[in-house]
Amino acid sequence: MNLTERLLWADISADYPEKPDVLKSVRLSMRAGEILGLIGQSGSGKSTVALAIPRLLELRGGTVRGAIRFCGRDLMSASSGELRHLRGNQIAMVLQSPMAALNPALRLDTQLREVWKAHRREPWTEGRELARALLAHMGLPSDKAFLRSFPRQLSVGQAQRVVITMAVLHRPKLLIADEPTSALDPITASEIIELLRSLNREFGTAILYISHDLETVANLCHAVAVIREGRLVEYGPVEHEFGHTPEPLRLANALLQA
Amino acid sequence: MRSAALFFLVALNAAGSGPQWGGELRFCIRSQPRSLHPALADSESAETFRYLTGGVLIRVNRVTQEIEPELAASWNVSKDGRSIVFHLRTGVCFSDGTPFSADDVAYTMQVLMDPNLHSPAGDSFRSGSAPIQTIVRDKSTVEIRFPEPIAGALRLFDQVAILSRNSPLHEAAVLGPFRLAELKAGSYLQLTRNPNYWKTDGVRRLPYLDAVRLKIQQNRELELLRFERGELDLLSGMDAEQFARIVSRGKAWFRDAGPALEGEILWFNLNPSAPLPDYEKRWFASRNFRRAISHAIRREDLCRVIYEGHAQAGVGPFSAANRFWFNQKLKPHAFDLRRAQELLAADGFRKEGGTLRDSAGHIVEFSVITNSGNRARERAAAMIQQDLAALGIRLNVVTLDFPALVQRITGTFRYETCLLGLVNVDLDPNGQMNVWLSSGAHHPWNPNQTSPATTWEAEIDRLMRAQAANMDPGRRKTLFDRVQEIVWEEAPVLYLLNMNALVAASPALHNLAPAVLRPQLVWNVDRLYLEGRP
Amino acid sequence: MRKAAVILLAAVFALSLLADFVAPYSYATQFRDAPNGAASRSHPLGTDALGRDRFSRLLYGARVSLLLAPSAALVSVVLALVIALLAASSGWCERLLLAAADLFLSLPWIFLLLAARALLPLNAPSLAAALVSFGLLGALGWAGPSRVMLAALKQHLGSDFVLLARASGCRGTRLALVHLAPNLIPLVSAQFLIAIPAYLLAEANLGLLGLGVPEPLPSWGSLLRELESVPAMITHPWVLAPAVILILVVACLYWAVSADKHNV
Amino acid sequence: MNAHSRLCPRWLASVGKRLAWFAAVLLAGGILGGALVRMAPGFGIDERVLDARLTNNSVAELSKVPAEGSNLAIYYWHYLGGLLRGDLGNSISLGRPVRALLAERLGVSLRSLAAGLAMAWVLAFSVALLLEIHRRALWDRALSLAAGVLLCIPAALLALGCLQLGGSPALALAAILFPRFFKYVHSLARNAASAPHVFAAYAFGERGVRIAGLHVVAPALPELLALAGVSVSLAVGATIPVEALCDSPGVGQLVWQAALARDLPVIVNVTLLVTAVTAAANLAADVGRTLREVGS
Repeated sequence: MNLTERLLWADISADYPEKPDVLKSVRLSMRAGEILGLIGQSGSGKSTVALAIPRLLELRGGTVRGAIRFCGRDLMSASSGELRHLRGNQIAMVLQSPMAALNPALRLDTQLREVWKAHRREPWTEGRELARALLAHMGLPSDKAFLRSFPRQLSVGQAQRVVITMAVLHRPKLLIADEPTSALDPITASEIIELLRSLNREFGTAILYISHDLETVANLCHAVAVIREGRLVEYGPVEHEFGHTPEPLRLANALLQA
Repeated sequence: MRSAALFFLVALNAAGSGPQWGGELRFCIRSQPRSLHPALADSESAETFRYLTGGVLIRVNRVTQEIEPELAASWNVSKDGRSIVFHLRTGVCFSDGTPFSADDVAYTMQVLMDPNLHSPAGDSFRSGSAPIQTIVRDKSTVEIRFPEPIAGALRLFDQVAILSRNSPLHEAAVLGPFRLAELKAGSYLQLTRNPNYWKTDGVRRLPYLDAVRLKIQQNRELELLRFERGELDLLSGMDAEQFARIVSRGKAWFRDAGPALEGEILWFNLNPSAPLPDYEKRWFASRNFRRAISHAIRREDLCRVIYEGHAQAGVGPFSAANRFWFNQKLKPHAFDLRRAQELLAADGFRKEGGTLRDSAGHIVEFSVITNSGNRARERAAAMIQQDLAALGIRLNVVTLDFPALVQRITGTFRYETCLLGLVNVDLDPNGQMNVWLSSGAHHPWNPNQTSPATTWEAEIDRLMRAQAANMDPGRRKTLFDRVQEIVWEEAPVLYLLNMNALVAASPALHNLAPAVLRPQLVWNVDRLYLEGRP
Repeated sequence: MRKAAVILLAAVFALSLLADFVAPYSYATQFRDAPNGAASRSHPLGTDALGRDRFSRLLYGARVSLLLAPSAALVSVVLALVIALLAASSGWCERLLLAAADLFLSLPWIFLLLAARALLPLNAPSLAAALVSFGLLGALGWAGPSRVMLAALKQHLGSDFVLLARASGCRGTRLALVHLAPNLIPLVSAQFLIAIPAYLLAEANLGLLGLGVPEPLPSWGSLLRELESVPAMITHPWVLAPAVILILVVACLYWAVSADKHNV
Repeated sequence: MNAHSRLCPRWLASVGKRLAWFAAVLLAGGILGGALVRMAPGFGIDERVLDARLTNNSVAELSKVPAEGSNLAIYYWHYLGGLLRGDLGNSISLGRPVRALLAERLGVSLRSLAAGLAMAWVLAFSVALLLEIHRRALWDRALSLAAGVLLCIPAALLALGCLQLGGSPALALAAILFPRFFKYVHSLARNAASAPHVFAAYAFGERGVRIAGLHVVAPALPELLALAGVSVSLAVGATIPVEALCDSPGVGQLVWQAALARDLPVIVNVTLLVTAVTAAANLAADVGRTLREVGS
């Protein structure tokens, strides 16, 4: 197999101080522009995978073992400075609860500026234009008043769009979306899914989509991985998974009994 | 002159070439003087300040304890002891240049005797009801007339700093070696040389030192620390622990100058109106009981354990430091447990199962109050507690803060016995009239009596009045010796010990002649000099 | 770690209780031939300025301190609880409590302590005198815990289970006894436990200022007065023993309490 | 935005009410402080009566209870009248205007207070923040332990220790205050830093220092305001014993001496001052809390 064409190749084991072996050699591989769905029950280790890839797990007190290669670079041996440059720039994340992910004390403008300043030397005026365009693309108002508002003045759906805007501001190669719709009502959720699909289509962003919602995964993803108690139990393209057998049922089975 | 001879000797003792001019002497005083007015000096720190800045007519030499001329070149005391004529030095000026004359002495006496001022120095002149007269004979002669003869009045002028009648600076114009330059509240008093000080070393005007800085420092530990760091030049009134530390370091000059006038005493509350049970009053009223307590106290242990030997067992109101007035025939009450038990048995006390009971069966238990915060005193109380336990007496130690203690001993009389320090400013027994007369406010065990409660107090009253009216020192000594004997015999106050004057100084300081009288190290401040410090 | 703390506390407590058997001498016996003695076989921690055995004094002192601090803590917590309950009963009372708490933190209470001591009979046993002043100290310490308890009470009063109780027609006193009291117990006990080391420290501070337990009765605070001179510390390191024990015990108490809080 | 405009008048009303309470507490503080001094044993006693040189007349004169103490209510009424004119009365034991005494010493106290507070704050703050940025478990434990041990040392002992090391009262204050601040700031920083938005900021690759400033400190500002208020009153309370122990010529030492001399006017003034600071600190804490509630 040619490793260079891979965007991400990982073999991850992870531990928490009081809970060792949360992940037991979970192997994932993603191509550029691919959407991979990661499915599992609560507590199966899905979120740990999401945190382990950009090496953020250490911030939550965990440790990662194994190998993570991203665009040919070894993330396990990368310095903290290199990792910082990667995060938000090449690998971005969208977290579960959009309200909590925004700083309650800062205006949206400031928060977007901070994300811009993290990786660019250009003045924020330039970044602001880009951000406004993106906000408009997300279906949000992009006027000054909106930028001057505080997170508490947004709805949850708006907040998630802002978070996604922040995540794609630097056109990352990989977007890790950890249950981005679980806090949303069904209508908003489907809007967000559409948004992710359009990002994938227009910017070629690869997405690691983590969820326990089978239908969405089947709908959105090119490939799917199923994780249970820290082990990978199923892994393959969606065509394969859903092509031959009565689709969602088989997957659900895999989830429940494996 | 005798003083000059003494200074000459001291100067010979000092190493090195000759005295150096200039430099700043630094030492600590305990508190900021309540008032800098010389007539109102009421604490050791205020008196030190007055000593350094004030000019006096006569000075009691702190080493020889003799009277020496200062601003008064000579004087005559009339035969009847009612008048003193001072012949003043001429050509002397106050620090601001105002000339000094007999008018200033008259003015000083007038201020001092102001009945509303309540000056301690002024009060010690007050013997009768009639006022003191000051008569200016001419510019350099002044006569002081007393309504009735008071022996030892001359010595009192050692505490009278002369004020200027005419100077616009009022009491800030001084005649002493230094004048106040700056006062930083709670922090220090900065003194600089008085440019017009009248004494010379033969050529130049004294003092040798340019300045004195009096740091206000209550904490003795800090004072010691500063001394060790070289921020201070001298220490006096140290306790034994601090002295041992200085000695062990071996870097500073130090001396145990021998027993000072200060001492520790314990007295019984003999006030008949005190709110105490009658049987307790009967114990304290019994001479046998008081003497028994005294004989049960191991004074030697107190001196050895608490003061590491730098103290002497107490005998009476004056220690041996007071060369003239101390009664040489008296010895401290000896530790003698058997004698104590006999004395108690004579009064019907008996020991039952380790506790002493009086003839009516009351358990003998009483308290001693003392001020909190004085470690040596608290230790002494604890030691006496153990000593009395040998007689079966239970002594409770109660420490109170000072105002509460004073209230009990002067106002409410709600105490049984009291352990306190004794400070003597004056060497003459006349300074203690208020202590020994039964009508005195300072009669410790039973103040302000309308008529003497006991025959021995009546006898003390008679003796004290007789010695005060007599002008013959030898006769006065005989009378006061008898007072000391009565107090020794009756033991209303137990004299426990007298502390030694422990002093230390920087090796750079010369001409030191430590005295046991205050101010112990700086009494000859105009002759002190510092070597090798500009 | 927590176990170690508890074991140490238990050991100190047991030793202080058994002081009569463990201590080689009485706390007041003066060996006047050996004042300021070095540590030796007969005096494991040396002797103090009066020749009293420091080890024995440390043991008896522990007993005094470990009696005084919890009694003061108990007084303060009980008082705080009563005041907090009163304050929770009406808004007016609550404002009064908060104002009083502000006041209590700034008044010169030292005078009250002095007055209390002056009112005691002169021949009152020294332990009784100390108990009275520490009881008073505890009574003055209600303000802090009371604020905490009031906050918790208000939270409980606004909670669903109280609403439910009210909805089922529960009366005020019943509400307080049946529904609120059990919820307050862990809080009150935590406040009590946290107050003990605080009063141990208060006793030490008072002792260092010379306002503590009267002589010759030892307490940790009065033993600390030996530390007023540094050279003693350098040449006689064993004078540090009371300070070390005090700090250890306070640390263990804090440790045990904070670990306890985590468990709750 | 809407919420703000509705809050304003209510805010004003509550501020007015609070100020009224503040004044009432202050007045009560003065009279209670005065009553405590008046009741204390030894009130009206002048130590000078022990001077054996004084005549019976002088002793009797000095033993009179000072006019201030004869009727506390009247004294207090006159005092309040004087206070409005800026006259703080005269010290009994020092015989000088309290205003002059305070003016002489306030500078020293404020300097040590400010220096001690600043030292404690800066140290507590920077240590807590550095621990949050670097997250080394060992360091965390070591520093928490050190601060914990400091917390277990009696304050008077700390002051004595600083004194022996030749330290200033400021150093002693810092040593007393630091562990208390650190404990609070550390847990505050811990909570603030574990907030999801901080995590998100890390995920966006923002720099550690900027995260600390904008995402950790900024949201905690109301709490820090509350802590600042409490810390000032804590520091003021600690200054009196520290200055008394360190023999520093500040207000604390003055109060200590005044307490020993039962100096009613000095004590009443300082009680008022301390009450004002304490009440203001609690007010600040309340405002901080309100801000946080409005904020979230």
